[in-house]
Amino acid sequence: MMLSAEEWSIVALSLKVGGAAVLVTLPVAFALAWVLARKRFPGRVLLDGLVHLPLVLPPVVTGWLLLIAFGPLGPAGRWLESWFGVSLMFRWTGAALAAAIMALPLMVRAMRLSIEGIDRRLEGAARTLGAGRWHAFRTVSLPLALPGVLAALVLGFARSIGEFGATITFVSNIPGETRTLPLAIYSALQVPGAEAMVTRLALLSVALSLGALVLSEWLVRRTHAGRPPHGD
Amino acid sequence: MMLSAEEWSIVALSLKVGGAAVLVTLPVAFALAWVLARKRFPGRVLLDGLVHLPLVLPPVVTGWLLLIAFGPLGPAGRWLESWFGVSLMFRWTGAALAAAIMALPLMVRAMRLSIEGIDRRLEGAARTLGAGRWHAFRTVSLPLALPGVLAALVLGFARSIGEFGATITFVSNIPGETRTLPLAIYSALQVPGAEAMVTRLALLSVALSLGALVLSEWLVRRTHAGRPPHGD
Amino acid sequence: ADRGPVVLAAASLQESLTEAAGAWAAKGHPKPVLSFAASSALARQVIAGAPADLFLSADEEWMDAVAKAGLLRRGTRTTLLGNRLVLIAPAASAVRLTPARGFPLARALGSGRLALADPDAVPAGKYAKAALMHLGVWRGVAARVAPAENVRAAMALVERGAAPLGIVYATDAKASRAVRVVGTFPAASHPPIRYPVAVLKASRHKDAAGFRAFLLSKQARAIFARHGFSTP
Amino acid sequence: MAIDIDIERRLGDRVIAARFTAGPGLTALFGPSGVGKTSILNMVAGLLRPDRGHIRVGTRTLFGDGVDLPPEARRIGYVFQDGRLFPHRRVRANLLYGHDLADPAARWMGLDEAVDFLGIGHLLGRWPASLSGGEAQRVAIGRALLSGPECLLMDEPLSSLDAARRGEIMAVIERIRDELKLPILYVSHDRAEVDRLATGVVALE
Amino acid sequence: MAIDIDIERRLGDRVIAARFTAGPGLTALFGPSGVGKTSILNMVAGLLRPDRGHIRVGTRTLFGDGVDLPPEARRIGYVFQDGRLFPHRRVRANLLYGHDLADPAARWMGLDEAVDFLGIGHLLGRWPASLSGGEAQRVAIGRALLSGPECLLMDEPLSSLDAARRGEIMAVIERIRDELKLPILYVSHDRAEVDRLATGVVALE
Ligand SMILES: Nc1ncnc2c1ncn2[C@@H]1O[C@H](COP(=O)(O)OP(=O)(O)OP(=O)(O)O)[C@@H](O)[C@H]1O
Ligand SMILES: Nc1ncnc2c1ncn2[C@@H]1O[C@H](COP(=O)(O)OP(=O)(O)OP(=O)(O)O)[C@@H](O)[C@H]1O
Ligand code: MOO
Ligand SMILES: [Mg+2]
Ligand SMILES: [Mg+2]
Repeated sequence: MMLSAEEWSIVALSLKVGGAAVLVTLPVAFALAWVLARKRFPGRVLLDGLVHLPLVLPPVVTGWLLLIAFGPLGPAGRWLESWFGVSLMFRWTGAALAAAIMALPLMVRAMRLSIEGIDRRLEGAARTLGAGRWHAFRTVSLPLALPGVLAALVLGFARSIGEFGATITFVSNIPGETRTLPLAIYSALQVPGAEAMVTRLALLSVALSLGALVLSEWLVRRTHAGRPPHGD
Repeated sequence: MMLSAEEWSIVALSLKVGGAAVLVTLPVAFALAWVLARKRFPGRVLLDGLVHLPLVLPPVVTGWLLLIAFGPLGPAGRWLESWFGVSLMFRWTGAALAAAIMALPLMVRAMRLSIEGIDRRLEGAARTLGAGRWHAFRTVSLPLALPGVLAALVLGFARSIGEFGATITFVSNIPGETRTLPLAIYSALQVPGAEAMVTRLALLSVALSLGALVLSEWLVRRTHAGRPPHGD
Repeated sequence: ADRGPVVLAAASLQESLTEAAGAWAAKGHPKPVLSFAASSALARQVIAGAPADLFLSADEEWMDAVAKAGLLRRGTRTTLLGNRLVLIAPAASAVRLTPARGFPLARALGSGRLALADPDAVPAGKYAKAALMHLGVWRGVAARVAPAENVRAAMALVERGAAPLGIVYATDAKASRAVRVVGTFPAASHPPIRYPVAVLKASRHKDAAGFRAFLLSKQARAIFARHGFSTP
Repeated sequence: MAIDIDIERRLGDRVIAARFTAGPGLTALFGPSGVGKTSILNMVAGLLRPDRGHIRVGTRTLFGDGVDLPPEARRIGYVFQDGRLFPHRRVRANLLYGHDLADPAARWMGLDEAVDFLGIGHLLGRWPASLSGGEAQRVAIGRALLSGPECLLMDEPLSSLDAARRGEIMAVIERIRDELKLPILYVSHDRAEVDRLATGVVALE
Repeated sequence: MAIDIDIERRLGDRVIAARFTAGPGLTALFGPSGVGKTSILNMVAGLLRPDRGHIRVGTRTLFGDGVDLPPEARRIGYVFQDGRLFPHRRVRANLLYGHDLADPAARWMGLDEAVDFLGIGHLLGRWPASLSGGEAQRVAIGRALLSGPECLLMDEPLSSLDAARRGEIMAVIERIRDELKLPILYVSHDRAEVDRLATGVVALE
């Protein structure tokens, strides 16, 4: 399948948006997963609910809320503008923000499951060997949570690659800036008889995420090289 | 917040669609998660990719594919019609199918993470105590995978409650039949100045999923009653 | 209660058609079942064999697609409504501008963007592009449009101050308090905006033709006119 | 009833091989750490597949000659080197797991008796994660005995118990050995234990 | 250097209490299964917080009088009852975990020496999950010694080792006890072990 220059640029933009969304969200999502897995505090269920919001609300509503918050009249938008001179409106960074928000609940859940599965006695063992809290976290907890982190990366990237409603509502459908694969597909779907084009673009999406899957499987194999999952 | 009769019926429909979607998908998703976690076979990555598809494709495309397959003229649709006299078009069952497909990748991933975390030596221990494969599965593997199953239920239900694009594309926006909360929100969004209505409906979505979260936390606590996660 | 005919209607008709259907039901007829979505999605459902009675499209193109598939009842297709295009700005904006040949749209935009429904895909956007081309200003703003998912989303960008100007239907602008109509496009500057209606071949409902006739009646026209539509 | 074993299995770059016949009574497997004692028990239990050879208990072939019985059909009670209790079941449910699965006619010990000589009556309502090392070990012994096996595999079952408790449990093992005439494969590094219990010794190296 | 302990801690419906002073040398903690030996070691290591009391090693207060040092500041080497190796690190990386974190001046044993007397040279490249019971136990001992601790806690460290290996390791423990004069708290049910190694015995019940 030969790609036109325009298709190439759409794919490149989707990769940029999806990659940025996932990488920026990763530490935030991990921190949230950690807090939800390990800490007990009043308002915990509320925080949990907040994290799930982008999953529950129709994407268009999320986009609309982003517009209200990050638009030029919104509080977050004004703050970004006056402190950093940055605006997300109609920019690929805005598309990445939308994708990040939509991917967040999936990433948090995957990592939380892994964190809850960590045998905490191993962290204790690390401490008696002289590791401070942070070192034990880096060398024991984090590697043991790796399956969840990788699952989060795959889920988050796939979700980002497929994100449509929040993006178009928030930053519209600007070629070269916010027009990612799903937005291009949507445009094509609106035109009678453009089914061939839709199929082509959809196959591109599929190829991208298959690539991400294969990459993640390879990472799993590399990091666990030969390590049997459990004894025997 | 007092609900009108119409709002009640929308909430009831959303619960019915989401509940059916999640419950019907659960065994299928668990089987897929099991196969992906435990079996090595040619085509495994492909199956994995297929499961992720609904996450990657814009929901509208998924809805379109469902329409092609399950519409009255589609192969699956005809088969259902001629064998069971059932049609999904414009029916809540079709909305449940769309929600199920969209929830599938999230549910599979969550359960797969838990299944991969099971200490398989415990399954061996069960076998030496006289448990057949199936009994060991029911009494050891399944309960140990419970955190993943519960996470899958929450994620799947939340996703179902929020599903819009695939549903409206596949089974349209029929009041009382396929008009779930997100579709009602979409309709309200089409009316300028109906922000209050949109907010009300969005809050209803949030309440539903918070309810599901609280329920799942309660289930976790009940099933693990007092069991410390790991020694010490 | 008896179910009325199933009516698939462009989302922009939501308010007016709901009211008209209410008036019809008040005469003792079963209440029609109204399903609002994008014309493209509805047309695809019809083509896939959906069992509906009436189709109201937001443009001729999708009605043509359904006609080409041989799914319209002969002699029932007619133009139901017309609409106008208007230039809008946020309610607080002081901009003065009259859409006419060579009007200084680019200058009025400054560094901002022009919010439109997607000019390559969505009917309202296509009309807007045609009008701007006719007036000889398209080239100056083509790189500065913000293509939105639909008319309402385009209007939201203006309402939220993300775009200083936008082009939407007169009916939409009329209903929003957050925007101000800056000027109306000359009717001759774009192809006539027409909403065709037709009874579908698959229709089995005895009221289908009756409801269609009612929509063309004086009483219904008055309702549509009140919402800003023109009635040929 | 005798146990007849001739097996070989590759593990990483080591090959575990063993060939011996254990008469009725208790046969001690003796040998340095890492020689393959646990692996042999795993093969007898059906948890590790030999590359070749046979395993027979009495007149039954568990493995070899085209036979490879699944673990649940071998009627073997296995006390693992690491307790391997079910973390999601309380102590009582752990103890009864195999008991409830066994044919009532095949059971030869009841919950009360096991709880009594193991001294774990006060632990029945507890989760395994809260047990001390020796407590978990005793529950594991009880679980294996209660499944009514025809043959016992015990991998250092008394290693973390105090002398008094050890004596009581050894007395029960002696009874099982003599009255029920169950063949027992027993791994231990403790001379005294082996001297007291073993009717035969297999030295591995 | 002496260890001065007076602690109390509630666990479920049991209360673990202990009060003793252990001189320099090796102090054996003796007592039936479940009496609280592991819990005491956990409190000394900083993994379990006493409800009240104090823990002092030499002149340092680890716990009490408003002090509660985190485990990593206690400079204690702990051989756990269950090996507790890091499953995601190979044997070599497990051994070096504490070693690399320790102040070079504080180390008193090198990798080569530990590997040598523990007989685990052929295991360095292996994952913990593939080790036999005794192999894992030896790696756990090495890991604790290599972190250069000022005080050792050993919870049945030799339980699954054969007599020969046990003798070699005991010789090393004797050397640590006598040459380095490290205080050692040692849990064992083995009379012979205690008789040979202990300079003092604390009986718990
Ligand atoms: N996956 C593997 N790769 C390489 N070697 C392995 C693997 N699994 C087991 N081994 C080795 O096989 C040998 C036999 O292990 P086994 O557990 O049977 O020993 P054991 O006699 O029970 O020892 P112990 O008394 O220490 O428990 C050991 O040396 C172990 O390291
Ligand atoms: N969470 C808990 N709830 C109730 N009891 C507990 C809990 N945790 C520990 N215990 C009990 O505290 C006691 C002390 O346990 P500990 O592990 O210190 O014993 P131990 O002396 O090391 O025994 P062993 O020699 O068997 O290892 C045990 O009886 C144990 O069952
Ligand atoms: O009513 Mo439309 O199909 O959004 O222009
Ligand atoms: Mg062993
Ligand atoms: Mg203990």
